[in-house]
Amino acid sequence: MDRSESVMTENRHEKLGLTDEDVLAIYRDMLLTRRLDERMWLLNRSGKINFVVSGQGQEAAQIGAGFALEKGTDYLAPYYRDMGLMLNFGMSAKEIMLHGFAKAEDPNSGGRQMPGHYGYRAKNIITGSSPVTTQVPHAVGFALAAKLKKQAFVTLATLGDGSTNQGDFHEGLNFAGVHQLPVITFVQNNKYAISVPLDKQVASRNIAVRAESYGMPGVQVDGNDPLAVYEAVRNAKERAINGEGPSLIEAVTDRLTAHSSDDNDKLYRTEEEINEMKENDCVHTFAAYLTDLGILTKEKSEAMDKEIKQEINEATKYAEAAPLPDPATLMDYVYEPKGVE
Amino acid sequence: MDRSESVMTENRHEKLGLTDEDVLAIYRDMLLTRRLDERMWLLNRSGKINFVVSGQGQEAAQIGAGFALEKGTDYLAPYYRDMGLMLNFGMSAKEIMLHGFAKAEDPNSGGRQMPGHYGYRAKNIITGSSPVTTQVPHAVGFALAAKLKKQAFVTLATLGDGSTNQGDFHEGLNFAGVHQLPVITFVQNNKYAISVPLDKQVASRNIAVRAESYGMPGVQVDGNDPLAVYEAVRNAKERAINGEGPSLIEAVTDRLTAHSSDDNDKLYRTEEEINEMKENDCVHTFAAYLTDLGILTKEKSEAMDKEIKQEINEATKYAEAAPLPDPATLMDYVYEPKGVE
Amino acid sequence: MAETTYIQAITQAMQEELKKDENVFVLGEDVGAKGGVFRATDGLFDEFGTDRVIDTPLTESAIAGVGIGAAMYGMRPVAEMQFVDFILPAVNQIVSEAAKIRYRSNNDWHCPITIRAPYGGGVSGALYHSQSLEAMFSNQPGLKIVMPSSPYDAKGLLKAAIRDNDPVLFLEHKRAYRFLKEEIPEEEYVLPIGEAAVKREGSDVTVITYGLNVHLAEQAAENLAKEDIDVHLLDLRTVYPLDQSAIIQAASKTGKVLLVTEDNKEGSVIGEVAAIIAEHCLFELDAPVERLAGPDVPAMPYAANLEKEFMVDETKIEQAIRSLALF
Amino acid sequence: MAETTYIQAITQAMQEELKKDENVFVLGEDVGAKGGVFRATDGLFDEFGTDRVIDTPLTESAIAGVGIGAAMYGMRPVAEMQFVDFILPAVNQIVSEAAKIRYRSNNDWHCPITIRAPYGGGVSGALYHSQSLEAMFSNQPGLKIVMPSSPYDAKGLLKAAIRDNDPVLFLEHKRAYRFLKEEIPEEEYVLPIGEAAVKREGSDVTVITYGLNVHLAEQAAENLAKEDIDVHLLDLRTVYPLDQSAIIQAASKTGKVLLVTEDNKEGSVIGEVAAIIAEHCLFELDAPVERLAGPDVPAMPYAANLEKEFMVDETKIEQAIRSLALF
Ligand SMILES: Cc1ncc(C[n+]2csc(CCOP(=O)(O)OP(=O)(O)O)c2C)c(N)n1
Ligand SMILES: Cc1ncc(C[n+]2csc(CCOP(=O)(O)OP(=O)(O)O)c2C)c(N)n1
Ligand SMILES: [Mg+2]
Ligand SMILES: [Mg+2]
Repeated sequence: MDRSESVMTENRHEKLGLTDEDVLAIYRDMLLTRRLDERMWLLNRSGKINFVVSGQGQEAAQIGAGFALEKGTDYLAPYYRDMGLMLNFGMSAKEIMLHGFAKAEDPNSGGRQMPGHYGYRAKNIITGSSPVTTQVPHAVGFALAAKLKKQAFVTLATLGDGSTNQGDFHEGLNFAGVHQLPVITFVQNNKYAISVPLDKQVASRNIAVRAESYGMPGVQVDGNDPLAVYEAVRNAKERAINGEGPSLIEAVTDRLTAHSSDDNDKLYRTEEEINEMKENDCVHTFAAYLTDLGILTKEKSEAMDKEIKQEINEATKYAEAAPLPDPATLMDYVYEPKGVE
Repeated sequence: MDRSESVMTENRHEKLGLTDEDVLAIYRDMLLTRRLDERMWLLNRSGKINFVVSGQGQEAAQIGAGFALEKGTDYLAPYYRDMGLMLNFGMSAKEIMLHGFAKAEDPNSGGRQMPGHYGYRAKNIITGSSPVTTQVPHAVGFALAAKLKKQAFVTLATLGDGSTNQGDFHEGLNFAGVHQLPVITFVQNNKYAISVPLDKQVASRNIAVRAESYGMPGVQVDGNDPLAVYEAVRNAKERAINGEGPSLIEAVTDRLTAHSSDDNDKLYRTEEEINEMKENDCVHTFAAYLTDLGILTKEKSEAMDKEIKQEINEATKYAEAAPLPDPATLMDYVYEPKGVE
Repeated sequence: MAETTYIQAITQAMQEELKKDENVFVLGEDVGAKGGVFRATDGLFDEFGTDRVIDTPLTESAIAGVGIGAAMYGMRPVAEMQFVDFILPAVNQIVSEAAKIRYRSNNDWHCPITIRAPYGGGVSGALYHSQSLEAMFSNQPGLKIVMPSSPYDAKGLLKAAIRDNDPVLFLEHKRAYRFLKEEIPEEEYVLPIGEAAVKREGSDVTVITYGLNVHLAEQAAENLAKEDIDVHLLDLRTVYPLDQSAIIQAASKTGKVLLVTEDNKEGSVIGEVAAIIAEHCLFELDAPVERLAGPDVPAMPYAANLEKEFMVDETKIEQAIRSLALF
Repeated sequence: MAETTYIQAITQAMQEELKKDENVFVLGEDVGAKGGVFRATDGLFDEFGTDRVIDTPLTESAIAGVGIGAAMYGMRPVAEMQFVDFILPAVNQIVSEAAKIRYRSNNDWHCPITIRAPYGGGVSGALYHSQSLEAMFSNQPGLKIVMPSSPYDAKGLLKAAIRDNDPVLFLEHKRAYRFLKEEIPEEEYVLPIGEAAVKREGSDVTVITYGLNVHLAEQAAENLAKEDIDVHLLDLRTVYPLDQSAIIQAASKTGKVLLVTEDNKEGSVIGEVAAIIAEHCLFELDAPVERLAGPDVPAMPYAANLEKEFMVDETKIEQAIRSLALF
């Protein structure tokens, strides 16, 4: 059984120039993301954290994209489901927990923003807000700066399918297209905007075709396959760095959970639909790929689970015990502190 | 000479089901629009009116479009260059002059808005403002009302090429596409947004292709040919009335004047470019078409000139003599007058 | 008479107007099958169907702009902005268009749209789900801004907004949705937009506020009654344009005025209230006008203790009234 | 020292900062070859080229948003909104993003963008080319709003805005562009944001205003001097956040205060000024606070006589001061 399957499964990552270690690293990031997200739900249901907005089902898209970018060089303008990209860009599970618990040490906001509102200058992660799609023009602005300062980096902006209807998507991508800027717009199409399904949301036959409105290439990839996403983002980055301008990438994914811990998706989608998605769960399918190729052995897998569990336990323990922000800091940083420079 | 040319010129309007009277009517509207616009410039240069924003070069696009619509039934969400569409929709030269002179009798605004800011409920002309592209969602709203109230009318929104980059274009057309609404978005592409040329403005290879982002057909037509525009708008209207949804039409035109009476286009375009445009002046080329076919005779033409001149003279005379708004009305109509209904 | 929550009162108002007038329809994000993220449109989709209760794409400017177009045609759209924080992409449509349509057309056109949005904090909503944005729109003639403080007012004022022939911004405090309950009449009623309401007659200190803070001020007033501090309480109800005469009367009544808002202080609507008092009541005042408001930070932080620090509460109001009484 | 107009001072400020700091760049509609619709960027395109003086597509939200992104990276964008009336599509980027970036990131990120826009009427601009929109942004901590009243201030304050490490909204009165001239120093100077300026010491009546009205108030004060009415004039210069102590001092100085704005009255920034006075100067006041402002209509109409009726002018200011003096 095992053998016959591994015969059937062809090695696709070698063709992309990825080693077995690379794909194991991708898998580990995906798994850590999933487990950390699951822990957040537990903490929410047990009343320890107020809010969870989940990336479950989008780990392949996020880690595949992140793996194609250069840490410390490229910039990221994320959205609220991007916990996977955060981990991939070097934010630790502990730091994410500190953010979830709204503790003073949270590097994203010092406990000022809701979970999922990321930003970490030292890691090239641009601070984000709640209103969707505002990050798209910001990413274009980073790309404009790259051009003006002749710096060889790319900026990746992520957003959801519904968010591609906002004016800022249109204005931002048109600006990038006119000035041929090194920016990648990465849409994680999970086919819902809270309760609104894609057909009530997006009038185009898919999201990738919208690239033509901005004179840039647009590709649709299977967001459940980290290798397909890696390839698309790597190619877009090459084009950008070679001065060939911006790209739009649509990764078709699934939102395995409700929109957030405040949502009940039973109100607008069926059990069947949900179960169907779960059968293509990207974490399982990628694990199967690695297992079939004999790269992810039972031992490796158990070790990884153990390691990750410990990492998350320690992160949780630390964050839960960490101090809240000092109420006396409420007025800090409205403007630049006086006496600085 | 005359004869040989008329042999060369094929009759295109018959194929469209237009009579000779129809095309003469189209030409008359175009000519009246041109002459009225020219008079506005004279009045501006002689210090009698403050501001002119001109449609010279766009008459073919405007009258061709207007001729495909049903007066008293279809609605219009115009923009500031649409004097031709105003005349075609039944606003008189006199009323346009009253608007230009900002007199109390101005049906558009009672002298409250700048010239080119149209609106006339009795003529199905929706009130407009200065910020570009806000009229596009309004037209979609009229189309939504048509659907909800099961009324068989189409709404035409007009705007310029630069204005297609605004968020409201994207959001409005996507809404129309999702709900398959009877609305036509009619872009008058004169290749400039004030001083900014198309290539610095619009990243797509043309504007019609943007229709694909909204799941609707998009066509590009020669805006100097009123018959081509008529055909495109007529077809779009048929589709809309048959419940086949919205359309995007791009009419490629020329802006023969500066952006407005406050602009000096010598700062950003060459004499050559301007002269070249003038050689394809739609009023002249359509006159030639009609002359070649023997439809516009010397006599007819002279009579028309005379008639139009008189119409404009009377309009000017009346508007100049008409009273300004009463300053005591400054506070009127901020809200619904009390005691009404 | 039935116990009704603030949000149920809002749902009832929409349900009744949808039933009464076929030109009324509801549009917004997730207002359909889900019934809205706060469930304000709960049941309306089932009762009135997809044509009357429309799930829109994620586009606030289009929600406002398409609504404005439909309103000019003759419909009475009730548009929901999911949170008032997300009304900002629609500001151009609301301020340049809705507010100016009647005036710019010299009364030829008008725009009877109602725009509903939940505002306010104390719900762990952090910077972008807690804001009070009424001040941003309180300088735009042509608009009316209603902020009800009770289920009874919410129902009567929302019905008035939907029937109004001018654009109305209707702001609902999201913490009030399930927190405030009261018995309201079974029979239909409508309340006047533009009129403040005296919630409590008193002789020592006048408190002028709106929205959820009216409830907190009532609590504070009751506690202070035990100390023989007699509070006069005015609920603005409509924060733009303001009910000047009611403000002047209330301020003159006691000569000591406390103005309360949850918004950050500088530039909030209570500044305009203070200005009206400074213009009209100088010689009736026995103490400087006091303002109790949120701190001047961009918005409310998420951490529970920072949020608590930000929020105006019963105790803070009580203390402010007490010190004015002792002035 | 050379005679310099208000707009030339603005052009000079940008030219000097572009020259001094390679991170500074200008972006906006028609700012390139045309040099801006008012010619504020005249010559900059030729001197600094397409990379430093960028003609953008017709998209205010992207002008702000792309500028904000570049600013977060470390650039110092100077964005032009062609008229302040057209800033409205960019409100979400300015208020949700620029104003909140430092606070929400707990000082990890900041946003040194300057957004310039011409405001004000009296130029036959009608509803959409005449507005004063400062009040809409004057409730948003994280933003600073500068409105200079003279060529000297315009230059020194714009340079300060460009060097400021937080977002600054810089509003220029379009009628002042060529109407106001004065000699300004050849040598470089920068003026402090956040500080009001006493333009004239006086003992009878205090006038507090900003922008073009400072000039009109100066004229009025000179005429009134002939009647032995001695006017104290404070120029706010920065309208958000306000210079409270300067306001309190100026109001206390004479005890009779006239506040002037071109904006419509209710909800304008002088309402906040009145509130500060009502809180802090009650016992120094000898007369009710007076406000002279535009009428509460959506915006200025086009017809010359209606526009005149709308506008605050020298005579109206003079009359208001006189009646306060006689109070
Ligand atoms: C401007 C704005 N409007 C509304 C919201 C409320 N909201 C938060 S997430 C969301 C749906 C986003 O859908 P999509 O873009 O597909 O991303 P997804 O959540 O599906 O990943 C909405 C409507 C918001 N955050 N911003
Ligand atoms: C939102 C907004 N921004 C800026 C302006 C100033 N403005 C008036 S017309 C114009 C150019 C419009 O170009 P286009 O859409 O191509 O129409 P055209 O004038 O060429 O017919 C600009 C920038 C405006 N009216 N509205
Ligand atoms: Mg989605
Ligand atoms: Mg154009």
